[in-house]
Amino acid sequence: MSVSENKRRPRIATVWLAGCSGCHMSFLDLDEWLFELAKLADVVYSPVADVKEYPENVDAVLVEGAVANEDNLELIRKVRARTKAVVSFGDCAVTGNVTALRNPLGDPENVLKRAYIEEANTGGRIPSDHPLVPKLLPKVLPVHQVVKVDAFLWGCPPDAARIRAVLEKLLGVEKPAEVDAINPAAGQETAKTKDGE
Amino acid sequence: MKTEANAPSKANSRQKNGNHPSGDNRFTMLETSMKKLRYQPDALIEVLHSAQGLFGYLTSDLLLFVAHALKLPPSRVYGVATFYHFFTLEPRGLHSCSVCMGTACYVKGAGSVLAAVEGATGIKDGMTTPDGNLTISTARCLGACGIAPAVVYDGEVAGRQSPEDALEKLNEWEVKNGPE
Amino acid sequence: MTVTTLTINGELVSASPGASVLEAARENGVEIPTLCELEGISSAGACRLCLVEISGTPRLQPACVTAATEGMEVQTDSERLNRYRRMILELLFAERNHICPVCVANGHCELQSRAIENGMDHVRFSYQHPDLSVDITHERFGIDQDRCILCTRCVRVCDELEGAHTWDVAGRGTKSRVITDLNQPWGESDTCTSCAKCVEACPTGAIFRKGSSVGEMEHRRDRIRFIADARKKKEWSP
Amino acid sequence: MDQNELQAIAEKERKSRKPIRVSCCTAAGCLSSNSQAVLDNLRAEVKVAAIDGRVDVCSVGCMKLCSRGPLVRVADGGGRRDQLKDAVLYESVQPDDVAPVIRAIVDGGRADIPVADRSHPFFSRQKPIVLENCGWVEPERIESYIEAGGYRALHYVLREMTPEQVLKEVTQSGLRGRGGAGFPAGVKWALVAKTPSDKKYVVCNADEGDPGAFMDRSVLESDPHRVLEGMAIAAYAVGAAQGYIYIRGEYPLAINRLQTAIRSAKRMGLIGGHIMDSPFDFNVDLRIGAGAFVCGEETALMASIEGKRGAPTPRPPYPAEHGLWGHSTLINNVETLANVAPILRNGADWFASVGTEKSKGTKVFALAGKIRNTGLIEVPMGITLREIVEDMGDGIPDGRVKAVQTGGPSGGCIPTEHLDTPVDYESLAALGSIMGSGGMIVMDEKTNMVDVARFFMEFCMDESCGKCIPCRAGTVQMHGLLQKICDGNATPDDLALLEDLCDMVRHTSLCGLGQTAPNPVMSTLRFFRHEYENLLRKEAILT
Repeated sequence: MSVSENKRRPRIATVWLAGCSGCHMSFLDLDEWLFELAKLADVVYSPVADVKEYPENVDAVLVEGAVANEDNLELIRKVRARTKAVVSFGDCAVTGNVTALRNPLGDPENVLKRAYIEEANTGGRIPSDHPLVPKLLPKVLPVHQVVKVDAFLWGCPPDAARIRAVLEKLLGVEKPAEVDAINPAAGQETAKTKDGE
Repeated sequence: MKTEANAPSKANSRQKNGNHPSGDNRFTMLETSMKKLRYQPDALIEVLHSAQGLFGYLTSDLLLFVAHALKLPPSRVYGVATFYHFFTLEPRGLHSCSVCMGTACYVKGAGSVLAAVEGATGIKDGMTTPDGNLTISTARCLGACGIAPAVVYDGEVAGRQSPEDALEKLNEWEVKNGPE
Repeated sequence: MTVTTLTINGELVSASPGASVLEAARENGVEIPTLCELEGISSAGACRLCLVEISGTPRLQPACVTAATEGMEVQTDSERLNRYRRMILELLFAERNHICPVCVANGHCELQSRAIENGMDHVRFSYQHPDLSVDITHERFGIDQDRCILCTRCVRVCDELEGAHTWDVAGRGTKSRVITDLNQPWGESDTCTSCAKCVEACPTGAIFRKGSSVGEMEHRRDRIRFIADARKKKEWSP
Repeated sequence: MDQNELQAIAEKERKSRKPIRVSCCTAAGCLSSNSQAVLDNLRAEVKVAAIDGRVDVCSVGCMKLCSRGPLVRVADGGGRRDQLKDAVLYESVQPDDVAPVIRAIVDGGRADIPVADRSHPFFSRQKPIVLENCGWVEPERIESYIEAGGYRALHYVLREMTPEQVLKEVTQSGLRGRGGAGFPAGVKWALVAKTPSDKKYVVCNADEGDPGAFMDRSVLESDPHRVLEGMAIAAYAVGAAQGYIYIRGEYPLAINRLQTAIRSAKRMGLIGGHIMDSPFDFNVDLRIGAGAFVCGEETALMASIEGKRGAPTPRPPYPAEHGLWGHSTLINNVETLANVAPILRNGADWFASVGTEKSKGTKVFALAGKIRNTGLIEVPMGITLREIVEDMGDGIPDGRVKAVQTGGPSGGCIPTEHLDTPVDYESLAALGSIMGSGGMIVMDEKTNMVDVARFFMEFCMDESCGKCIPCRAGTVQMHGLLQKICDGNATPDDLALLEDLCDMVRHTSLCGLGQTAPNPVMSTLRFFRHEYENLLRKEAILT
C-alpha cells in the first residue's frame, strides 16, 4: 500500500477520536524527521494544525482513538469517505483499549452513573445535556468495527520509529528505517519478545 | 470490585462424617447414601444428586460436607456442581415453567413461548423471580415432539402451547409482571 | 535407549525416547507456539495453538500431547496453521478484557508475545467485554478474571506440584471461571498454602503479586521447572 | 438358569395370558399426554365390567405414532404375538374414552374413537429389529422379555461360542455404531478384546442429547433388557466383568425401568456372578448424568462416570487403550447394543441382508417437525428420505417440504431436491450432514434456515465445556455473527468471517462437539446461501 503513485504531492492527515492524545505526542517525538515529512507530503488536517473541516482527497490518515461518541462517529465516517488509506493509530483505535474499559458497565447511563455518582467524593451529579457535549455511543468500538481500515499500527503509544516506518511505507520512501520486533512494555524496539524465558 | 461467593461457615468445615451440628436430619440421610456408595470419590455426581434431592439445592455448607466426606478438594466439588445443568446452587421458585427447546418444539414456535414468559416476568431462562414465585428454565427435548411445542408447568407436561397459554398459566399462579 | 528419528518441517531430526512432538521440536530448536502447556506439569491439549500437521493423519494434532514416533513427518509452520493460530489468539483477546497498556504483565505476557510473533495486529471478532471480578483478598496475591485465558496452568500446578488443589474450574463454556475452594474469596481459602506456584505459572496478568504495577509482573517459570525436575529425578532424596 | 428354565419361564408366561390383551403405551411421549390416567382407568373399568378374567391390561412401551398419543391397542388371539396384525390401535385416547373402549370389548366391535390405519406406510414400511419388542413386551417384567425370546442369545453365546467367534459374528454382520459416526462395531470390540488390561469395562452410552431425538429413550423405556443382554454379550466378547450405563438425568422413567431390569436380571442370575452357571461374571451399574450434552462424547462420558467435570481429553489415547480409570473400555450407544442380541440369535448373514452395501441393518429415527405423522420409526438403511418424509410421514399438512435436518447440532439440513438420497452413512455425509443418533426434523417453506443454524449454534455454545478455545470462544462468535445476520445488521465481510471461523473451529477443536458445531451453518450455507445473502446489507451499521 503506497500513495506515492500520485503525480501531485501526497496529502496526509492525523485525526484524534476518543484517546488520550499520547499517540500524537509520540508522533511529535519524530522530532527532526518531521521536517523530512514536510518535504515528502502536505499535512492537510491534524489536531496540531488549525484546520476546521476534514478536507477531500486525503491520501493517508493516522486515526488515533476509538469511536466512543457521536462526534467520533460522524468524523470517522467523513474521514473514511474522503481518504484513500486509513491507518488505525495506536491501541485505542486498534482495540478500544482504555477508552473501552467502560464497555463492561453496559449502557452509557450506567457509565455516567458510575463515574459521576458512585465514584464521586461528595454530592455527585450527572452533567445535564448540553449540545456541546456529544452523546456517548452504546459501546466504544475500535475503528475497524465502524469503517474499513487499511493498516494497523498498535502500541500505547506506538513509538516514533514505528510511526515513521509506517509513514515511509505509505509515502513510498525507498529505504525505510528498520524496526525490530517490539517490546510493548518498554515502548522501544527489542528483538527479545519471549516472555519470562 | 466485587467478590463472588459467601464463605462457608468455618464451624462446619471440620465436622466428622455425619452428625451435622445443625441437627438437620437430612444430613444423616445424605450420610447413609454416601455410605452405600462406600464414600468413593468417583461417586461425587451420584452424591450430589442425592444431596439436591434432599435439600432442593446445593449450599456451600452442603458442598463442603460432601467434599470432606468423599475426601475431595472443595474446588473440585464446586467445579463439578457448576458444570452440570441439573445442579443448582440457588433455591428454586415455588412454581416452575420449563419450555422445551428441542428442535421439533423450536420449529413449531417454542422460542416465542419462552420470549413471552421472559417478557412477562422480566427474568431470563434459568432465573427465579425476586419474590421466589417462579423459576423459568428450558429443556432440550422432552421426547414429547408429537405434541410440540411442549412446556412443563410444575412437572406436568402440556402440549401444543402458545404464548397466550403460557401467560394464562402465569396468571393462574399470580406471577407478578416484571420490568420490561 | 534408542532415539526416535522423525522429520520436522522437512528436516530429519532425532528426539529422545518418549518425547512428544513438542519436545522433539524444542530439542531441535524448532519453535511451536503454546499457551496452556508448561514444562513441569501435565499437558492439557486445550489451547490448540500447538496444533501441527502430521502426514497420514487427517486431523491436526496438538504437539504437546502427541508422541513423536519413528518416521513421523511433521509440519509445524504453514499458512493454514498460522491462519488458525491467529484466529485462536483473536478469539482470546475478544473473550475477556485484555487491556495490555494497563496490565501488570505488559511485556511479560505469553498471550501478548504469541500475538506479536504471529503478526496478529487487530481482532476481527466483536469484543465480548464481560463484567468480571478482581479478587485481592489474598494477603500477597490477586486474581483478575479479566486477564484469564482458562489455560488451567494454575489448576494443574496447584494439584500436581503443590498438592493443594485450591484451584479448579467452575461453570462451563464461556461462563467458565477459575475458582479457589468453593468459589470463595482467595484470602479465605482453607486449602491455599500461599506457595505462589500459580503466580509463577500464569501466562498472563490474571494471577499476580500484589503491588505489581503496569509491566512489573514477571513470571519465574524456572522455579516451577526446578521443583518439577527435582521431584522427578528425586534430587532431594537422602 | 439354563435353556430349559428360560423356556419354562416363557411357557408359564404364555399360559398365564388371557384371551384379550389391552396395551397402553406408557413411554414418555404418551405419558406426557396423560396415558397414565388412561392406563389406570383401563385397569379399573376392566374390573367394573367384570371382564378381568379374560382381559389383560398391560403397560407397554412405544407403539410408534407419538403424535396421536396416548395409544391403546386391543388384541384378541390369546395374547399371541402373531395375532397382533389384527389388533385395533386407538389414537388420542383420553381417560373418558376408556369406558367406550371397554364397552366395545364387552359387546364386540370397535369404539367410536379414531383408529390408526395399520396398513399405512408409517407402519408397513418399518423394519423392526431394534424395536421388535417395543409395544409388545412389558418393560417392567423380565418374564415378558424372556417370553419374547430374550436372553436366549446370551445363553447361546455363553454355551456355544468363544469370545473370538462372537467378535467374528459381530464383525461379519457389518454393524456400525449408531451413535452418529458409524465406526464398525466389530473393529471397536476387537480393539478392546486384544488390549491387555487387568480390568476392562463395557459402557452403554445412553446420554442421548440431541435436541429432537428420543430413540434411545424409547428403547430403554420399552425394552430395557435388550440393552442389558447386548452389554453382557459384548462384555463376554471383549473380556469385561463390569458395565456401566450412562444415562441422562432427564430420563427418569428410563432410569426407573433400567433399575428394575437390572434388579430382576440379577435375581434370575442373568447378570452378576457365574451367569447361567458359566464362569462368566458381569455386573452392570447405572450412572446418571446431570445435564451436559458434551458427556455424549466418549472421553467426557468417562470423566463423568469417574465423578469429574465432563470435559473431553485428546484422543489418542482411545478408550480401548486408556479408558475408565485407565483401563481398556468399550463404549457403544444404546441402539448399537440393542442390535447385538438379534445378530447373535439370527446370525450375521441375516443382519447383513438388511440395508445397503456399507450400511447394514436398520436405523431408528425420531421423526418430528412440521409433518403429519411424527413418532418413532425403524427403517432399513438405504430407504430414501422421500419415502420417510412423504410416505411414512405423510408430508406437511399445509405447505411443502423445504429441508430435512438430520444429526442434530452436529448434522445438516438436506434440501428438498435431495430427498431421493438413500439413508446411509456415506450418502448423508456426502451432503454435508451425518446419520447422527437419529433425530430427523422436517422443515417447511416457512422455516428460516439462518435462524435454524443460529438455533443449533446457540445449543453448541451453551453446551461447550469450555476447555478448548476454538469451541468455547468460537461458538460464541459464530453465534454472534449468525444473530447479526438474522437481525439484518451484517455485511458481506461478516459472512466471510463466519465462514473462516467455521473452517477454523471445525479443524482445531478438541472434541466432536466443536469439530461438528459448524456443520449446521456450513450445510445451510451450501444449500440456502441465498437466504443468508438476502439478509446482508452493504455497509456496516452500529449495533
